[in-house]
Amino acid sequence: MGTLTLGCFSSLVGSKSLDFTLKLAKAAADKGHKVNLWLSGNATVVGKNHQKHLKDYSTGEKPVLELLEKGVEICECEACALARGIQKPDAIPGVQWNAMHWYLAKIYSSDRVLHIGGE
Amino acid sequence: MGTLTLGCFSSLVGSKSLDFTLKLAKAAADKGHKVNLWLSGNATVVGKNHQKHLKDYSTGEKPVLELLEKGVEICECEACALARGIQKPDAIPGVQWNAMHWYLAKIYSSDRVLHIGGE
Amino acid sequence: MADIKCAFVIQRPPYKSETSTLGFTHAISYQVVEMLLEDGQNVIPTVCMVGEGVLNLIKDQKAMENYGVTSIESHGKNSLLVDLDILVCKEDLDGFGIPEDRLLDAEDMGADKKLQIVPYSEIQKAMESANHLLFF
Amino acid sequence: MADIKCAFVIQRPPYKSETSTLGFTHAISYQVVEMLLEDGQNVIPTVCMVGEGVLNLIKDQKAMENYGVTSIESHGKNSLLVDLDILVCKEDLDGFGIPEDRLLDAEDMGADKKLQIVPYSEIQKAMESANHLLFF
Amino acid sequence: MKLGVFVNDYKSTVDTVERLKADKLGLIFVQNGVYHATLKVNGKPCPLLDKTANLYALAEDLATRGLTDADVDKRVKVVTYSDVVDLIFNDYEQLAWL
Amino acid sequence: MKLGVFVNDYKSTVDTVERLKADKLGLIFVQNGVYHATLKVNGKPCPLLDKTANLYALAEDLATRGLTDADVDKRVKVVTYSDVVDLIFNDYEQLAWL
Repeated sequence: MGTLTLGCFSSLVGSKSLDFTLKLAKAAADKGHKVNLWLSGNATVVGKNHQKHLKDYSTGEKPVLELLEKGVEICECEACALARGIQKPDAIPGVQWNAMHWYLAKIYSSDRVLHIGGE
Repeated sequence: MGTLTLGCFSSLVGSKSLDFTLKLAKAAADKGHKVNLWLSGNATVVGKNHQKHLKDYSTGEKPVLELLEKGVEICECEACALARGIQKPDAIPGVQWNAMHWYLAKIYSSDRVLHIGGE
Repeated sequence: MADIKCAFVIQRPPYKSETSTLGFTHAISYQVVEMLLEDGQNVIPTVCMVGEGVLNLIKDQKAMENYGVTSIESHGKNSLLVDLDILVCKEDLDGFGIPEDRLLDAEDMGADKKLQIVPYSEIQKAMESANHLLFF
Repeated sequence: MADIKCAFVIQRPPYKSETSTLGFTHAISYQVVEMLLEDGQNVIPTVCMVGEGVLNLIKDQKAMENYGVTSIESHGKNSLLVDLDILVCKEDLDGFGIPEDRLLDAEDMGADKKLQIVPYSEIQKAMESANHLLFF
Repeated sequence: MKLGVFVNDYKSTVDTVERLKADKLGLIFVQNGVYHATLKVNGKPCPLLDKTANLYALAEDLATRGLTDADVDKRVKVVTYSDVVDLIFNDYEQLAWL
Repeated sequence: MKLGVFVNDYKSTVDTVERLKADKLGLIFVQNGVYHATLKVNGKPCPLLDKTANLYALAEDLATRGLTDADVDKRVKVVTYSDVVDLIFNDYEQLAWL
């Protein structure tokens, strides 16, 4: 079993890159791999609580809670979240808030890194 | 003097399309034109209160308040906001919430329409 | 007062950004715009599919099954159901090798409207006759 | 334990999305990563600018004046100041006709490092010798 | 039609702009669209500049990218936001963002 | 290097992929990248398919777009998320998202 670190910058709604990231994280965790997930840029919206799941829109809250239960470590960029008006009390419990070096530190001990950059 | 209706889907941070929209709205209002602004998709984040203005990031709250003061009508797509975890109490006071027909109704009586679509 | 005509030009592929979905949903909302207008006033969108935008119309999209979201196909079908004109660029379909029988229709929903596959010159005309253009 | 090398490949133009800024800021954070690692462990990014990514390096960017945000130039300068290697693809600069004297440096901040303009083959080598690739 | 097109990106928009026709066509280069007005690729200016005589580039977006008036192709007029508002109301009836 | 490239978009990624070299190169078509594996443009399959023999397309992203296995170029293997995890750990050491 290996360690996979995923980074994602893509926004929650519209782009399916964040959906891809969450699904890949789940598939890897289900196979017994250790998974770390770094959310930066527009992706930080996925860590917000109270997302209303309307049929026209992707939602992140449910899959994020599932991943946390499977032991996936999830951290979002604090500055990116604050800049979008998301504050600590809005965060999904269990999602870490930290700066970018968290991501690099996870990369250090990873077998594989998939960085899903900008749009 | 004419009426300009602007629609924007672009996200607040990163893309400068929303900055462009807000600046153009201001320039038109400053010249005495009537301006309407419709925010949909990722642009709805601009209508959220408590945006922290960090130097690395665009911010929408201040220019939105300025536009409201100049009499610009601003409305955001309710469904798009809810899907992003933004709820009514999070809205900047004075920003309307409505559905897409608000935009079409404003278009009806506009001399010019500039629709700034997806990324 | 006369109708105001708008050309909604959808030019981007599906599911990469939200824009094609929003193109259809904004067009469909013409149905209720009268709530905010005076008697006799109306806004009439014509939807034009060009470039990679034609890829939005391929039928049997399994977006709900795979991503839990309404497919763009459904939005296209709903657009036909509310009697919107949807013009599809023939040259772009041909370029991608997409035959007409791969495209959505809304017969199962009882829609009378069908997609209208037309040369680009017809789409140009629709844009010229519109009061406003909205590119998605 | 050995250093882990990462190639940060910045390939998109500035100010259209956040991605080039985030590329630089993520690279710069290598400076403090030791806080979260054991003694002797480190992560060393090499920043590679290719394609439209080279446009991020043009100097005298007035982003703060016009948009109230830190310029990407500043992030590039800060990257030099913290001794990151920034490799710039010569073929892409030449293709766009951008001479070296139009590019940023961080001499005014006292940086020793300069941009390293290299053929694409050198960037390929940097990618090959990296443990991980991150495309921005 | 009198069509003002806001060209806001560099690579992806050329195809659509190429096939637009209008009695009066204006191209307003904003955001990364300003590279069309400034960069020569392998020595050649952008073919979009041959499409019409009505070419504009937004000053703020040039400056933000470290570009100066000297970089701008001579056929393109550098404009402010205020100028853009006047173009919108006085010169073009339909507008497109591409 | 053993490089797995996730090609996630249709138009914009070809240039960068074209010049990547690797001892072992895999192209994994996801999201709108799956059009590279399925569409012929003016009758010609995408040139990226000539770049390596290791070609994969994500089943869910094909189905989401109304595409079937019959649409996929014969050189491309249709894979699940679970297969992608195995490709990542067993076949490629470095990964890129383009």
